[in-house]
Amino acid sequence: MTSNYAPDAATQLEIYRRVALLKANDERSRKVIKTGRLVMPYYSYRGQEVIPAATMTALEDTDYLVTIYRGIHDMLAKGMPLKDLWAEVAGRVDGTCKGKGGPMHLTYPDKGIMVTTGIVGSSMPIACGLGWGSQLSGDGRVAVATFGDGASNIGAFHESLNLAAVWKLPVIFLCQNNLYGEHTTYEKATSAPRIADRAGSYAIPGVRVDGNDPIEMYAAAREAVARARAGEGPTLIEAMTFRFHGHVFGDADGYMDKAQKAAAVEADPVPRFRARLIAEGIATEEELAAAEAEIEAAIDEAVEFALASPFPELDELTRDVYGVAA
Amino acid sequence: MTSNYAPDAATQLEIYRRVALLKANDERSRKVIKTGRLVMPYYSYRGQEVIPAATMTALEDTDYLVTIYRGIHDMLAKGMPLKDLWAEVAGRVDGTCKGKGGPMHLTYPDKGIMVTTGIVGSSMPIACGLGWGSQLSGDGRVAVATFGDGASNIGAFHESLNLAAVWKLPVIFLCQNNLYGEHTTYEKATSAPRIADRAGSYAIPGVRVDGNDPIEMYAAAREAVARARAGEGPTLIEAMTFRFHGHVFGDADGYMDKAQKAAAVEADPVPRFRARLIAEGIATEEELAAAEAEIEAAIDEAVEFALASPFPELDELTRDVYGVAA
Amino acid sequence: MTTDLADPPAAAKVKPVTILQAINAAIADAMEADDKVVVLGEDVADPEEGGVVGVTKGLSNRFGEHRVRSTPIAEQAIIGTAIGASLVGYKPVAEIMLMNFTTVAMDMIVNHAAKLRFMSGGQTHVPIVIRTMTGTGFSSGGQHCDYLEAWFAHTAGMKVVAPSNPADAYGLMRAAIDDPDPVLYIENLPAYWSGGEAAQPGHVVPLGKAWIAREGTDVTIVSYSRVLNEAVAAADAIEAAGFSAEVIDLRTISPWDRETVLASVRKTGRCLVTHEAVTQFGVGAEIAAVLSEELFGVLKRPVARLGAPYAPVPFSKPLEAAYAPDAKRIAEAAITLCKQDN
Amino acid sequence: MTTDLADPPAAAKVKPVTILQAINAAIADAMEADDKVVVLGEDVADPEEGGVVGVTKGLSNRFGEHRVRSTPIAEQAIIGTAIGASLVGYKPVAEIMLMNFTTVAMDMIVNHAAKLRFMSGGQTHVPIVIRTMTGTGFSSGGQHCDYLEAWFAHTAGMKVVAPSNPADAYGLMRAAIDDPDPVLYIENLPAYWSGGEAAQPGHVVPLGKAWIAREGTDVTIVSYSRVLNEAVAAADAIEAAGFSAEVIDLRTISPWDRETVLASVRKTGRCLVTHEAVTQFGVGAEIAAVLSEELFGVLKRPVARLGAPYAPVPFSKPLEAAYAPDAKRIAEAAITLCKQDN
Ligand SMILES: Cc1ncc(C[n+]2csc(CCOP(=O)(O)OP(=O)(O)O)c2C)c(N)n1
Ligand SMILES: Cc1ncc(C[n+]2csc(CCOP(=O)(O)OP(=O)(O)O)c2C)c(N)n1
Ligand SMILES: [Mg+2]
Ligand SMILES: [Mg+2]
Repeated sequence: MTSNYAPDAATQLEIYRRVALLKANDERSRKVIKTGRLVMPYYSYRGQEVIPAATMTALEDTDYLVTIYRGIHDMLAKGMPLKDLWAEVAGRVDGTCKGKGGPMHLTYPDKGIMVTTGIVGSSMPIACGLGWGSQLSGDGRVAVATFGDGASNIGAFHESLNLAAVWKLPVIFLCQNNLYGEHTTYEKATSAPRIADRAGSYAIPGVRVDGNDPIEMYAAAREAVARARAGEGPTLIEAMTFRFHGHVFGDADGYMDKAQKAAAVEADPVPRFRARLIAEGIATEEELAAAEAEIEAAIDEAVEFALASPFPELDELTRDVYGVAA
Repeated sequence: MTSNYAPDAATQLEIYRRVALLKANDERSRKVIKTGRLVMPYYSYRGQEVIPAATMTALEDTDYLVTIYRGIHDMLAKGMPLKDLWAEVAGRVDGTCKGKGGPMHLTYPDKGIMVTTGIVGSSMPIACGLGWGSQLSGDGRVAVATFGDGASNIGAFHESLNLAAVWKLPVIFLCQNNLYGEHTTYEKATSAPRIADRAGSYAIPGVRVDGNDPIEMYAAAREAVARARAGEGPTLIEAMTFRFHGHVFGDADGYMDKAQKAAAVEADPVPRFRARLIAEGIATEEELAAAEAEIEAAIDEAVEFALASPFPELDELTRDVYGVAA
Repeated sequence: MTTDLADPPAAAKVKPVTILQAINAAIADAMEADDKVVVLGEDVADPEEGGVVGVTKGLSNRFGEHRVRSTPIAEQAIIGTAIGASLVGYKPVAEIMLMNFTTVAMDMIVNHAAKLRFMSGGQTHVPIVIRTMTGTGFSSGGQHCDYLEAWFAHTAGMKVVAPSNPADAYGLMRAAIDDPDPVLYIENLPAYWSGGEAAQPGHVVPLGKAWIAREGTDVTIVSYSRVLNEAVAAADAIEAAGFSAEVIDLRTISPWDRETVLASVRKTGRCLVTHEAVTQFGVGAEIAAVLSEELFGVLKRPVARLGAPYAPVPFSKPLEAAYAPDAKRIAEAAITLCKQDN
Repeated sequence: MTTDLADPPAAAKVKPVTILQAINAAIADAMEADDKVVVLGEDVADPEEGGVVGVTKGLSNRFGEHRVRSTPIAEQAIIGTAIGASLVGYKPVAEIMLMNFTTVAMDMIVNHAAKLRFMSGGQTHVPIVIRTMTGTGFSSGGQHCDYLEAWFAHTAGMKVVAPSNPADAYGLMRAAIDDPDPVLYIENLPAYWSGGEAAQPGHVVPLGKAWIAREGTDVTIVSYSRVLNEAVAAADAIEAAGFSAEVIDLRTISPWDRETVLASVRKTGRCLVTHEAVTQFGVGAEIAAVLSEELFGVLKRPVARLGAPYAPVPFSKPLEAAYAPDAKRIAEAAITLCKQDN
């Protein structure tokens, strides 16, 4: 599809850098939680890295993101600094939200990361408002709302896509279809063969792509961004992927189809992408290994920084509930 | 379409009898309100009579209806007795709800009229439950949820159609598309050229029919009923129509397109239907006039009955809030 | 802008208008003063007649449909859209037509608008106004008249206001739009056409400040919204019975003006809280709890509460008329309170 | 069925179980006894592991997936479906996974489930149970831990229960399923694995009946849900400080057992109400308002309230730990109350 938006070599490398960061960060998170050094509800995104890595590479820093509990990959790809992230999920004052938001409510406006929600579907109405803001000011910014396949069955999805379509808002609705909503399979919850087809209900473009393919994913994102910036309105992208782990850390995932899961893990998009970059001569093994080592070091540093940061004082309990009236 | 469900002469006459009842009742309602003998928020359905008259003729008494504030036509077509209706909208003890529900909350379980809601979209989730009840008990009953075009943009629509589709519930989603939601036009609120097409989001049949054509409307309803009873799941019907008056009694309808309205009134489906019945020899002018006179007499009687009925005692204020625990 | 702190609305009056006109003027003046103020909701623009009862009439003709925008019937999207725009510098005034319809937008209001400042550690905030109308009196039955302010007052991060007269309607709207946090602004439908003197343009009634609608010495009546006017009317009957009622208009329900109320009840020793919401678990409970604690030993009689019965709003006229407190029942309750022994 | 009125749960105990197991057993026994009892909600069936924490585990294997049905993520549809089925003779037990998600189903709960009996003039009624879990303690942050029971208690037509131990969890669930009206059944997530003796099969705890979890003479502590157990634990520290606390478990929040609470406070003269919800406009306000009125002149000290601060739930561990009342803070508040002059 849409090969006029195919990423060039440099862009592919940039996408890979983000993919590698996301994967390493997920692995480290699970490790640190397992050792008990961190306590938090953790929604692993392992297997879904390519989607935000490619999509956010197609955006500017000034574009907006509204993401969900399973959204650390989205935020890292959008530019959330590792230290701010880790200190936040450790509940420390140096966290981006001073430790008060936690892993489900990270915010980092400097990179357009405006809201992270724990409520299924609720990323979408807010993204409409960010898009409306762009439309009002004419600043060309695009808002991306990410959400899961399960979220495509809740009312907020419908209201948001319709409103964004009628108002021609610069919003990208990015569905990360990992085939499960908590313990329920896609088929058991969703009466549409393809979520992308639901775009038809709003007369907007809807495209299903292989979210694990960086080229296809990037092209779809670029096209949606172009449409949005041109004032042509929203796009629904359904990015097919798979969640390698249970819904939440600690979930034994007994409800997942073993063969399906094994096949998905076997087809892990990250090493596949890596191997292709080398095979195609876009990068050498050494270059990638060096980039990965840098990432590990940055994560090391962030984890240590986070765990050394103090917890907030108790007066934070009632601070930031209200501002002061103008 | 689907001519195997075309209504025979007797059925057409029955549909006309209901159409005439609905029209006469709307005209009387507006007259009685205008004289000040009744005070109530009244949502005229003049122009939309054929939809419920044909649909309810395709149902059994035991089938269920969930309707909305603009739903007196639906209820009368489903069999709500005139006296129970009029006494209710007059707020009297002999009303079907003892005067406590009023015109937006009429209920008459004997004819399957289970809920009338004043909240846009909320007829649909409840109809799913009635359908689930039928499915659980295997009694073959079908549940019809009626709603407007504006309601097709609210979350409850989406959640209900998806759930009904996944569960294959015997529910008919009957959208009465009168081209306005309060003061807002269809186009300004709804980003789908046809609401019927939204059925595609749920992989269920969606059909747009001329809701003012009794033959087409009846056939579509019969087909949906057959599907539902056969366990094949829900159908979305978009019945095109027009609202001859403003949203609510007293609304000056300045926001309505004058030419569009004049054309719709000119094409009034009721005299058109009547003339055709005579032209095709299905009924004589005298027969129809006699039926209409009977209807007027029945309405006379109901109005007098209602206005002679006492208001409820004040102890009704706190009665029916709870039952007694089993 | 002028700011009259605890002054009665009279201080700001210039000419008679209705509450509806006052709200319209306040939004218009705010839009004129700040082009970040935008309006959205069902039917709010002029092609749709500026709202079902015309509260926003003329605004889109004057400021453009990009700033005054009619929406689909989709309350979650309406509030979500307001929230999003507010995060990037706009000051949306969103309409949820009737208060009962807030029920379909509670997630956006409670989990998001009210919490984003806190959850982001103060990085973001949500300066939106949610206008909504309600109230018995128009025979609308069970799903169109509820007063649900207690829910929002129980929600940290929200503010809740409910004007009783045109000048306050103006001044509270200006304050609500200026406020950096989400404010629920409650309008009483049957009272839209109540007249009163208008506020001077720019008049601001600070949030959290009550005013003493009538001074008195024997009993304090605390109320807000339409019922406040019933309480004022009741004061005459109370006076006729030989007692002097002080009537306080809370104006802001959350945060409520404890200082003004405490000072009054400290003086009178008796208090009746009255509102249109059901009594149980209503706003009156919080006020009674606080007064009972703060004025323990000072109160001559326990704080009395007069709200609606614990029931949905009935349709039938005589039942509806008996549902919400009126001047007669307020006077009776206050006189009973005054007659009881110390 | 056995029905122990004001008896403590101990009367019904036979063997130790967790609250989670007790709820599961109660639903299973009700389904066994009446084939009109059905279950729906996200992940509730066994292919989905019987709920995210397994509360409904085994039910679909035993009773079939037609009676125990996993739903899409669509809370309005879940409650609407429960309502519809209840209108035609079924007794649905619907799960709204977390209490904060009731915000997306408020219309169905408040405008429909709670009102249909009244608005239909008694022709229909809605015998559904809405199970929902909540509570701080698992580092879930601002959108997953709220206690919103005051909203539902403020809603005429709803009943609200919140068990604190396995036997009550069983008995209240049986009563809730038997009840002809909608009941919100609140489960505390971190307390699911708290042990206690099990109820005898068929044990019913009537709605509206509190029990005295511990007898005492100097101060009455009223609570429910998880915090009740903190109050019981606090009683030891209070005793160590030389005071005797009577601890009442409301069990049912609406309608609450005024008789039992009034009798206790009449005896002790002091009362502390404590719950995990924020204090302002919370359930404690209603109880304080009623006690202050009914026991005017009898109370030795004003009713004290101890809830969460007026703020969203914070993520950071030390903040979260300081958010909801615990045994230590309850003991301090009760001791302060006891030490104050009469
Ligand atoms: C309104 C609401 N209902 C239920 C939940 C509980 N819940 C959290 S995640 C989840 C599954 C969502 O699935 P999907 O949208 O596919 O996203 P994924 O987790 O797979 O990324 C559910 C049901 C919630 N957070 N919000
Ligand atoms: C949730 C909700 N939002 C808004 C309203 C106010 N309202 C009542 S009727 C209506 C228009 C509905 O239009 P449509 O669905 O087309 O039905 P029609 O009235 O044309 O039959 C609106 C917005 C409501 N009752 N409920
Ligand atoms: Mg998923
Ligand atoms: Mg319409």
